[in-house]
Amino acid sequence: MAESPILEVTELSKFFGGVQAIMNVSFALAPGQILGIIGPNGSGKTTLVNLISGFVKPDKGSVFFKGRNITALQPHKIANLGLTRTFQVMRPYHSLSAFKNLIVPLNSPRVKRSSAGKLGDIDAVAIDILEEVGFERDARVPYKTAGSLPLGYLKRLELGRCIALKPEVIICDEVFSGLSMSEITSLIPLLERLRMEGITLMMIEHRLRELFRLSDRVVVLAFGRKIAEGTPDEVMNNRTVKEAYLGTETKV
Amino acid sequence: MVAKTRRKKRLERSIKVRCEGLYALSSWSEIAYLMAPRVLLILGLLVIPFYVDMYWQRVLCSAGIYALLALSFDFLAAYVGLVCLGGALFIGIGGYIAGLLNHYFHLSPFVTIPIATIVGAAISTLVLIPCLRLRGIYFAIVSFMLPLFAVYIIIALNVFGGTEGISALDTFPSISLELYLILAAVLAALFAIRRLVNEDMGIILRGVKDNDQAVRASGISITAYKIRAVFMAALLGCFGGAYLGHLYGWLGISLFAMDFSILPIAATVMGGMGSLVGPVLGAFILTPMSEALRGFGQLRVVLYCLILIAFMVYKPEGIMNILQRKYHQFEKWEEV
Amino acid sequence: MTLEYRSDGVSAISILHHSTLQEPDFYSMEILIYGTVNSIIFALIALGFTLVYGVSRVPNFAHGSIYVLVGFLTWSFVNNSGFPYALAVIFSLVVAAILGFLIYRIVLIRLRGMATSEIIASFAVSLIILEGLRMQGIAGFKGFIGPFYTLKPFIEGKINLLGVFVDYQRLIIIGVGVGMVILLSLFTHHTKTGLSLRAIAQDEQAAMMLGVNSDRMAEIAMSIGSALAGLAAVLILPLGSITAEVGYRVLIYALAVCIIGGLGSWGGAILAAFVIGFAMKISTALFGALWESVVLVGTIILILLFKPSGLLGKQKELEERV
Amino acid sequence: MSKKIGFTISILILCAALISSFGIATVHAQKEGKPILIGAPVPRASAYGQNGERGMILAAEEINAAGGVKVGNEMRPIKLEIIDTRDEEPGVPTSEVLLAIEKLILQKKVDMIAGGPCMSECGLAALDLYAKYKMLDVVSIGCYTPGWDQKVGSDLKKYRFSFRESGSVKWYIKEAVDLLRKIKEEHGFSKIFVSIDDSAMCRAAAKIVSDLAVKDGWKVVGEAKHPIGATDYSATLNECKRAGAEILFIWAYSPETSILLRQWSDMEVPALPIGFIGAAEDPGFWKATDGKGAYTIVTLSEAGNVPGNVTPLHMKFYNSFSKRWGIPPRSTGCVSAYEALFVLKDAIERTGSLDKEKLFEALRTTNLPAVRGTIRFDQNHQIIYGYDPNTSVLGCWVQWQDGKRVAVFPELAATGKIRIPPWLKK
Repeated sequence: MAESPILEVTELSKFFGGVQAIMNVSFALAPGQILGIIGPNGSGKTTLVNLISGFVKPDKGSVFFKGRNITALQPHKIANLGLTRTFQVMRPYHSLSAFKNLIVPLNSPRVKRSSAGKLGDIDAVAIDILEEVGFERDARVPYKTAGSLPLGYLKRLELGRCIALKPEVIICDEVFSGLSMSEITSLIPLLERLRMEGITLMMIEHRLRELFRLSDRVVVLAFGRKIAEGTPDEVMNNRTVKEAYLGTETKV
Repeated sequence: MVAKTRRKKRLERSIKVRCEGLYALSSWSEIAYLMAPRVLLILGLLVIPFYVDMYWQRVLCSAGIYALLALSFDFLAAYVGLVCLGGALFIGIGGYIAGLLNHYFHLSPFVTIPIATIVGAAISTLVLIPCLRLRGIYFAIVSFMLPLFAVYIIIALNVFGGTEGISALDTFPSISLELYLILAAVLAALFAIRRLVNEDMGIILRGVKDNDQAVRASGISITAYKIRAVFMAALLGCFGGAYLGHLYGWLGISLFAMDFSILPIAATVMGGMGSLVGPVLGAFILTPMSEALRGFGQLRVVLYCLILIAFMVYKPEGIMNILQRKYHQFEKWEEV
Repeated sequence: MTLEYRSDGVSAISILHHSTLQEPDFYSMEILIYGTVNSIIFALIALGFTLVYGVSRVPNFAHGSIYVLVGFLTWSFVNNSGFPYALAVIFSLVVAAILGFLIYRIVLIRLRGMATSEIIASFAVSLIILEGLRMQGIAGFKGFIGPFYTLKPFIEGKINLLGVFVDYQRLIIIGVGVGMVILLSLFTHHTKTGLSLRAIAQDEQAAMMLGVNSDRMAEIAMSIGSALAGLAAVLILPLGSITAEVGYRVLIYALAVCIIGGLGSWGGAILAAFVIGFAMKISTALFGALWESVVLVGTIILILLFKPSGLLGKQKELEERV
Repeated sequence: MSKKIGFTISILILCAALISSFGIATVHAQKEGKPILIGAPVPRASAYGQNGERGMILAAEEINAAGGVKVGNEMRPIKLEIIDTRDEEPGVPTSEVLLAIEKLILQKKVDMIAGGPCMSECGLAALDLYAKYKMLDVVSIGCYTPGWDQKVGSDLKKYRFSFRESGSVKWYIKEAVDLLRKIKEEHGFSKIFVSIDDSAMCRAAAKIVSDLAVKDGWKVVGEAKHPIGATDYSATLNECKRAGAEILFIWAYSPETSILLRQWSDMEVPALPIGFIGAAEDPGFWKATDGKGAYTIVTLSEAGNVPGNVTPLHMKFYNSFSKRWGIPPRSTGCVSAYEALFVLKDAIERTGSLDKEKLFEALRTTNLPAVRGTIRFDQNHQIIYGYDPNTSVLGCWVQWQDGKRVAVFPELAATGKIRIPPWLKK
């Protein structure tokens, strides 16, 4: 943890019409780490993702990415810096075929800059990436219309969309939700490989068991506040966390 | 209950479709099969003028303008997700620029139309940029009001000829020129837009329509792309406006008339949303039909709207999509 | 005698500047009173539209045409069929409610969820009604030509209110307008139908699971909304005359109010009615009436620039889908 | 099941309601023969368009009943080709109006055109169309803009086929000023209050009138502008009362002006309302205001719309129009459109052919006694208005007296004296 954090959130707060969605949340993310974020329903997890990725502007606090304050930046600017996210609700570009879905990120300034215009056949690149995230090329899955794909593939497509951007940080908003056990087990190697490739992951999850297996550190949110942070073991044994999950009144 | 023992089955025709938009062609007959509708359309548009009298040729000129507007409406609505009810804005801005250049600087229509097309599209885009943040029917309603706004301002300031407009602008030297100019423009625009929506840019725009948040998370500025899309749609409309101004040699506040916003939408609904060819066909059907109904006076608008509603309710996919299906698939009865 | 006719703007502008001379007190009083009246007129016009949109998400572009149709029917019942005024009004409102029901039942029900199609179809209905009324040769009615299709005010005469003359019809409008808002809020908070309407407006899925029939509610909303448009018509039309153009104008006003207030928000609509009512009255006083419409549309654009979902539009920042 | 019944019942009620108020549209029959085709573009949904249509149909029927038009040695009937231009309706572009005219020229192959369009924007644009197709036309409804004869005058060769047989605002303004002078002399009034629709056209025109009135010794004591759709005029009227105006000069075409006049009567404002008031032209005005519109003075633009004796043809026209259509001539357009066909007939008979180059020469030298006076055109092809029925045609200012429109100006056309409301008498 000696390295300077790649992503740092300081005292982030957001109100929605008087309701505290996020209150004074701070944490940091070291390069190459997997950070898990857990919390009961309505604890503000998705709001936190929206705040970091720039879709919602915070009322207070700042987000630093590689030392740069990105709080006021537009989402696409943030994505171009190398911080991207998945969405909890899967809405692919349903009228397009799966690989055409990747044409969008492949046209972003970030990709164009890094490939210096030598991307070659952009469709082939898209299909390669899809194969990487588990679309069977032989079965012609990449050519299928995105609207007709089952959920498992949609989650992969969503990850593929992020990977196409060659990001440094991916925030995964509940990638496991709605998937069967076998689908989850097949997804985990992919996430581990991403970490091997040096991509930092921040995972918002409900599936605690898988998350604890994957993450290096875990942050726990309840009622918009951070109530615990630490290694999976530390968090699992934290009394406040247990209370929050069991629904007892938290005293903060 | 004989009917229940069989059902209609729909099958793709012999050409194997590997995936959306990619065909494996193996023979001339297959190429011909694919090319036939396109060639038919082009030839049809180019040949029809020979068989009608001059009045109907002029009607075709108007139909061409509506076709351009319908195309621009369909492009924005079906591929970018911007339902722009303000086609009259494009016509008005294009027409005014061309007309004013012609009136004050005596430039020939062949100079004013290109200038008006490009400058007009730029101005229309600038006007619409603040509205791009709006979504769904907010955008629709505000774009519906913008042409009215333009009229109010022209009347209030009493500029550009005020309520009387400016007439005696230069017109085109011959009917065949004006006719083929607009037909060529319609065909060019049609094929350009069809091509565009399958290029990377078109795919990104369709992405914006389906899920703009994901596009933003992919590092692409949706505003920048929407601006480009609006500019392109405005190009078509402004060309139509500039052309219209010179077609009748006049400019006036009625260039912002509601008909220019409504009729193209009707054409799109009738022709088939999202098919691009459909709206063009729709415009070439509806405009002459509207002319043929002229004898009915007010009843014409009523009939017109009834047809429109009937299409929306009973054939919402529109003519073109039905034709396309009939052409590419065949139906047969199947015993159950 | 030489005459120079100038159609340019110079003369027009020059009139503006040595315009009406009135004491400031009187002037501001007039703005206050007539601004209020105008605002309530706007609110009445928009109430039906916002009710329908709020409940069923149907942008009812036939709103203005129903307004004119009710005015015309009332006129026709009084002058052609010889009904007493009150009966004519009631009968027209019933027809309006049925018409609203039918528009939904026959046309809109098949287009649910497709906002564009709903707009186009209801606008087509609007054109059918308005342009149909414009036709000539209808018994006792020669098309909307001339100023002769007017409704009588309920009570003739006027009173002096703090130095400003206000006729009774306008006072009635204020009374009924305020009354309507109160009635509607009572209706939606204390009756079963009203509560169902609100439930649908807030969360369609959940309400449907609880057994609220969304189509039935939309039908009811369209009926009430159309009757409200009709009520606004019989209240407001005695101040002017019945022409087809009024239909288009009323639609534009209703849209303007609802857009500024936030579509589907009743409080927003009322607030917006006051914003527009006063903005227009003040701009008329300051720059002349020609600028009224410019101010109207300008206000819309300005407000939407800063609040894309209207003053009190209830849309989440991220899921702003209308 | 009950749902279905409810549905059916409601449809039935709706139908009943609509049928109770609607009747059946009328259709005009036309005479066949080997006709001269005259195109008649009219905006059917507007009052002026209807006026023109009625005038022209009446004229065509009269001409045909008398045997038709003598072209050389043969008698040919007139056939009207009426087309709806839809100008004066909102949302209709001028190009659509022009297309309707093109339909007449290109498809119906009419020999000449008489009638609209009424809107100035369309009328001006149509000039170029007529020049392009070398089509003879006589504008005879609306289109009062002074821009019209200016434009024709600017290029007489190009626009030589266009004539305007309806009036020009220029003349109507002069009439208004002369009428004001007459009232000033007769009643010793000197203060005038101006109330107008707030439209560019009304403002510009009213400005000219008040400027000219000031030169004549009038004192403009106040001005008020009303937005289109304004429905309360009490503030204006109060101010008018306070300022001590004796004339309330109005230039307004919005139908709501009838409310202004009703309020004027209710408040007994001591000023005589006079001017260009679209609402007060129609015979139905008296009923619409419950008689409160009495004393209002308004122009009907052309002699012949009310009984009088300007020319021998005057009463003949008035009676046959009233008989043919069941109502008296409404306002502008009835007479001029009626006369337009006679002007064309006269020119054709003098030329003896339908050759346009000859016809337009003949039209320029028209000197035809008609309903309004004697029809002559000036060098810009504009009909000459004046006060002498032997050299020009006459306008028509009427005052509402006892439910009738009584001609009060010009002197020669007058059939009654101007009455002053009792509350204005000194």
